[in-house]
Amino acid sequence: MISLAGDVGGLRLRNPLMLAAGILGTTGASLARAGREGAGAVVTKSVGLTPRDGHPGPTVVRIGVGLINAMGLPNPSYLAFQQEIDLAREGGVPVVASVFGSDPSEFSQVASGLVADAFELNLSCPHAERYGAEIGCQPANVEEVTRAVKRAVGAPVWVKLTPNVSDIVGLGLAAQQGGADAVVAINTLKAMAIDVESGYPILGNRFGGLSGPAIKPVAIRCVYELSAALDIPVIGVGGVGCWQDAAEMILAGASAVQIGTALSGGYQVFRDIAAGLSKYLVRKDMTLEEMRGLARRRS
Amino acid sequence: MISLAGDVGGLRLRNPLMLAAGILGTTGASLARAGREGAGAVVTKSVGLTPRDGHPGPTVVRIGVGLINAMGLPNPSYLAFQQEIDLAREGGVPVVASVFGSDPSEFSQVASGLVADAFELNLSCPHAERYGAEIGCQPANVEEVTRAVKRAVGAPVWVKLTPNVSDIVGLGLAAQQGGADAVVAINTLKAMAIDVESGYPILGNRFGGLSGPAIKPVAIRCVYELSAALDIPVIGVGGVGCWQDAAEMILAGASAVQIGTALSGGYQVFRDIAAGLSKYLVRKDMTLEEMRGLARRRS
Amino acid sequence: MRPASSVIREVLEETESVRTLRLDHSFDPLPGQYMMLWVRGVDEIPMSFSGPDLITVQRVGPATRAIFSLDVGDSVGVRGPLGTGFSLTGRSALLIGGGVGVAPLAFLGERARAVGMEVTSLLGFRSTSEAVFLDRFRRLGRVVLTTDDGSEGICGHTSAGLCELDPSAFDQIYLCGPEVMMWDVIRRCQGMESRIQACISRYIKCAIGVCGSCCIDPDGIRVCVEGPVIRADRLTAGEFGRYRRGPSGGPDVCKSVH
Amino acid sequence: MRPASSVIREVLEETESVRTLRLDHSFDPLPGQYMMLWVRGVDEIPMSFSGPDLITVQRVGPATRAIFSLDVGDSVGVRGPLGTGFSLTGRSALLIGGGVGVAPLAFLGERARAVGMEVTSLLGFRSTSEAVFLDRFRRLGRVVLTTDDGSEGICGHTSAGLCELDPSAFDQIYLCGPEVMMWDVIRRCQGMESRIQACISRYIKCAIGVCGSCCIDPDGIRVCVEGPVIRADRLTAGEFGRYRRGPSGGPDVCKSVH
Ligand SMILES: Cc1cc2nc3c(=O)[nH]c(=O)nc-3n(C[C@H](O)[C@H](O)[C@H](O)COP(=O)(O)OP(=O)(O)OC[C@H]3O[C@@H](n4cnc5c(N)ncnc54)[C@H](O)[C@@H]3O)c2cc1C
Ligand SMILES: Cc1cc2nc3c(=O)[nH]c(=O)nc-3n(C[C@H](O)[C@H](O)[C@H](O)COP(=O)(O)OP(=O)(O)OC[C@H]3O[C@@H](n4cnc5c(N)ncnc54)[C@H](O)[C@@H]3O)c2cc1C
Ligand SMILES: Cc1cc2nc3c(=O)[nH]c(=O)nc-3n(C[C@H](O)[C@H](O)[C@H](O)COP(=O)(O)O)c2cc1C
Ligand SMILES: Cc1cc2nc3c(=O)[nH]c(=O)nc-3n(C[C@H](O)[C@H](O)[C@H](O)COP(=O)(O)O)c2cc1C
Ligand code: FES
Ligand code: FES
Repeated sequence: MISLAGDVGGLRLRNPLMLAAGILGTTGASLARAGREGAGAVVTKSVGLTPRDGHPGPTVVRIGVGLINAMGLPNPSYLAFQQEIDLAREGGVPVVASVFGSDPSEFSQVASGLVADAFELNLSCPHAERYGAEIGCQPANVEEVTRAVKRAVGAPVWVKLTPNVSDIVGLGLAAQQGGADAVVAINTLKAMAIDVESGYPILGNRFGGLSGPAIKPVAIRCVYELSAALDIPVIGVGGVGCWQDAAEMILAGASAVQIGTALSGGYQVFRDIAAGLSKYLVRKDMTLEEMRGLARRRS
Repeated sequence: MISLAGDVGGLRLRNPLMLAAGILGTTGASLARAGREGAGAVVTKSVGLTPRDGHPGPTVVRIGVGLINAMGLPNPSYLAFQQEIDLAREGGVPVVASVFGSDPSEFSQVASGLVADAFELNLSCPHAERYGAEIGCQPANVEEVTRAVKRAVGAPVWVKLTPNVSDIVGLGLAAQQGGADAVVAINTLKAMAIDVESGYPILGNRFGGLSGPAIKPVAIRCVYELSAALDIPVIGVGGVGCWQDAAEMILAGASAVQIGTALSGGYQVFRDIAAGLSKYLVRKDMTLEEMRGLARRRS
Repeated sequence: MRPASSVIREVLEETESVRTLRLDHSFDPLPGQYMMLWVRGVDEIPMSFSGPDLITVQRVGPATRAIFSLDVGDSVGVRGPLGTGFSLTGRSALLIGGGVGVAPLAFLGERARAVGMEVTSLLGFRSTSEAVFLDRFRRLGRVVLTTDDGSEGICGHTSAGLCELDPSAFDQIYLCGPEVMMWDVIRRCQGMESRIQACISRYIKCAIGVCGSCCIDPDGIRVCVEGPVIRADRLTAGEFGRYRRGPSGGPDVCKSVH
Repeated sequence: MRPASSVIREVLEETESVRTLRLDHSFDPLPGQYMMLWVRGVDEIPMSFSGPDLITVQRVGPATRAIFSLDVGDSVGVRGPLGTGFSLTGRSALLIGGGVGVAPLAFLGERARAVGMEVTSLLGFRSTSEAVFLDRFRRLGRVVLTTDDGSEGICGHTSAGLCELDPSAFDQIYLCGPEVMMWDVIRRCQGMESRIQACISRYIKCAIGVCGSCCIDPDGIRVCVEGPVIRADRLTAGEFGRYRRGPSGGPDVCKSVH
């Protein structure tokens, strides 16, 4: 089998497939399991300064084209979370801590309070007041938060961007300017579902984030735009469920690919996609490096 | 059968279901057909100052969750288009002229050069340089264009908004401020698809707009947010293909619903949805008016 | 998929704080499977099936209180059936349940009888006034009853009833109830873990195996889709019986049985 | 769905400006159906099937020129089969084709023979050097040939060959070729419109019936999905033969036949 290993955003990965933030990332055991079942790296659930129970249910609605979720950033606080990261390491792959906060100092406090292989800054969750996309839709905030965390920690810092803006490239450039080692695109699209029988918005929080197949075309576009404009690596996420999806991301310019919603089909998605990508590279007689961003050179 | 008739954005409609802009809207005959086959109103293809052939093909990619298109605003110019509008009238329902331009004066020139029952300003197409969303993502532009067209024409003016922004409500408020009689939400999401075998972006224009089931949760969210904030009616569009989808839009606050991508299943979508909505209202013992925006009162 | 809307057809008072609701369609569940029940405007919570169209609810907090305010003709949102069910194997079954946890076991026992299995039940309640479904269990076979307050049957926790029975004589043991009770039984039945199926409870949010809320140590089993019924030999080496995670994901220690 | 990738297995030179490509899989099309052929980096254009795995391309502009630069082993993107095919009815068929429009008719004629129909062909070309598929047609039955320059067969437009035949003697007439030719034939066969099927050409962009580019007056028929094969009685009262729309949607007058 051809090698899928490579360096991405300051980490050495055995393959470019990662567990996305907030997916089976609450416990060290479930994170370690993703590593054992073939992921190249795992990202934790986003953690913050103080414990949060999250939004009331329903927190996830499955619709034909994906999921809408409003978990509401439940987490036991960073203080209680180090033990999960330590356990997650037993999966044998790098563990990336996803962190959130309401301002640069909160972000820095959380990140510097944790030991992890890298940090992913959640500046993009579309359904939590004062957090995520509420700050992350302004390039100035993105740059400031990134710079603050870069100063506070030694590990690589990735910035996860929101697609709910007119210019995601502006956010990516701000992250790069702030010193980010990579950007991650995209978080979910702000969305909603209503129960026709009762008239109620289905999610306890009314608004949520759309993920899964529905958002892949938006994610591909964002990855393509970002990788054309940035010098730092772009990690693609959004709607990847099979090797063709991952290939599309890499052709668009992604250095690695995260997988979220597709985990509802089971952990074997990592092995299946890795096998599919390997076969494709062999058939095309190409390396992963040559494949990356090919779509930009083809247009 | 319960009545679905009502006044929407300055027009009297026999039912709240319209053919969306750019869908079978190139010829008077196809527009008239939509009227004859059950639409409550029809919106034309967007027309501009000078003829445009549109982007090279592929112009439309069908993906599992919808379509991605980059037609590139092909149109024979407004001068050649009046005859189509006149023919379209033979469908027996109001004909709304969708117009585009690169600045307020271009918009006004095109609109005042046409006779139609209402105008829809395309400030939202995501894949034509200098047009659509490129100007429509700034509230100030939206307000200015709306005001200019309002001054130039006697008919009602609707403004079609782009969802590719962090705050669609700001755009809606700008349209209202500019004198719009209604807003239409949403146009397509900026998106892309790549051919895995060759590495080429599939669309001739590389970037295009995502429509169909994939975007309905985003459209519902936008309609909900807009109808909560605006005094003028909100016309919902995005992913409606069955009566439940239309019901979700109306529950979210839509005064009328436009249908685009679902026409690929045939014109009977209008009659099917109208029948489904009527039955629903009878079963729930509700009027269309009572149904509208129910989700806001339920949360 | 989206929650379906289901109308309540019947409300049965079991005890002061437990009610059974009959819904307007059968979900064709396996005993042990659950549904996510959406009380609109309040919350969505997991509920085991106590029959093809039945759920049995104990009032403990906001969502279950809201369920108690519903009446015949009201509707709820339902997703299900979800998760794994009990699997019926062998010729003799011992059902061990505590409190409202006996609900899925009554359903299971009826299915076991229907396929000709012998059914014995060991049921524990705080007091006789809190006992539910005794008649359903008695119709199935022998019932050993315990109450914490001694108001009926053996006085003590459920496991106190084990002395009346020889667990090793049964082909399969089915557990549902408070975690400390199940833990206690599993410990007392050492060596039989591979013949014990436990229906366990964890904080279930997404119910489709993505959010991570329900995962248990040490293997990261997703209780919502790989459970709630889990063989006891997968439960002995980790968090089960020791701690469980609340809504934030942080662990709380399980109250010990004594 | 997305365009599939198909490899060119064979390239056959028919004339100086017409080539037939054999693709690496059969699309199981009906004669008359078409595919959208994506020449990557250039354009996507409609092409009729001239066989289960064949298309026959005339070089006229950028996209077709790009096709001519492709070789065996190169690949193209394909969507199809699309649209309606010819329907085979009756016992005798008259095929009337002009130029590269004869391509789908050769495929149709072969299918007609295979089900035992009698096949007669009236084929028109500008000159003998531009004639294609004569051998395929001759294998099917009688062939009447016309050339504009008189280099072979009857000198004149295709319809000049009608005097050699009695169109009313055929159960069904199948047309494909330049619009003015088809219009001319339909006019000369007045009263027989319901027995004539014409494979017509309009500007096809989306090919799935949403963009409106291909719609024809007066009924708004979507040629891409309700055509390209349309019965002649639906073609006599509107734009067909009079004007057609270009890529902008604006009408251009059809060049008259003389
Ligand atoms: C698979 C499964 C099957 C269940 N079957 C039944 C049943 O048949 N009958 C019954 O009465 N109860 C059942 N429960 C427990 C029931 O879900 C909780 O009692 C209910 O969620 C409490 O909600 P509340 O708002 O009333 O109380 P809260 O005050 O919100 O919670 C009280 C306690 O209930 C538990 N709980 C709350 N929310 C959840 C949740 N989303 N997931 C899991 N536990 C939660 C926690 O332990 C919490 O401390 C089951 C739980 C699970 C996991
Ligand atoms: C249903 C159908 C079946 C066809 N089958 C064949 C065939 O079997 N063999 C063959 O050689 N040609 C066929 N054509 C015509 C072929 O599609 C055009 O020749 C081709 O699109 C020209 O593209 P170009 O870039 O080479 O030329 P251009 O210079 O772009 O166009 C030359 C002319 O081709 C036509 N054309 C261009 N683009 C399109 C389009 N998207 N849709 C329709 N017409 C277009 C127009 O009349 C235009 O004036 C068919 C057309 C249709 C509609
Ligand atoms: C249930 C759920 C929870 C999520 N939680 C987080 C989170 O805590 N932090 C974060 O940055 N992204 C979170 N996401 C977003 C995902 O990491 C990912 O960006 C998004 O789902 C798109 O990828 P997918 O289509 O593969 O799921 C969550 C997504 C889902 C579905
Ligand atoms: C092929 C195609 C062409 C379109 N052309 C236009 C257009 O010219 N002007 C416009 O405002 N919107 C245009 N749209 C957007 C639709 O009007 C509509 O906003 C969008 O497709 C979402 O609705 P749907 O999901 O029902 O298709 C077009 C959409 C498609 C698919
Ligand atoms: S409840 Fe979400 S993974 Fe189990
Ligand atoms: S080509 Fe688009 S409708 Fe026919």
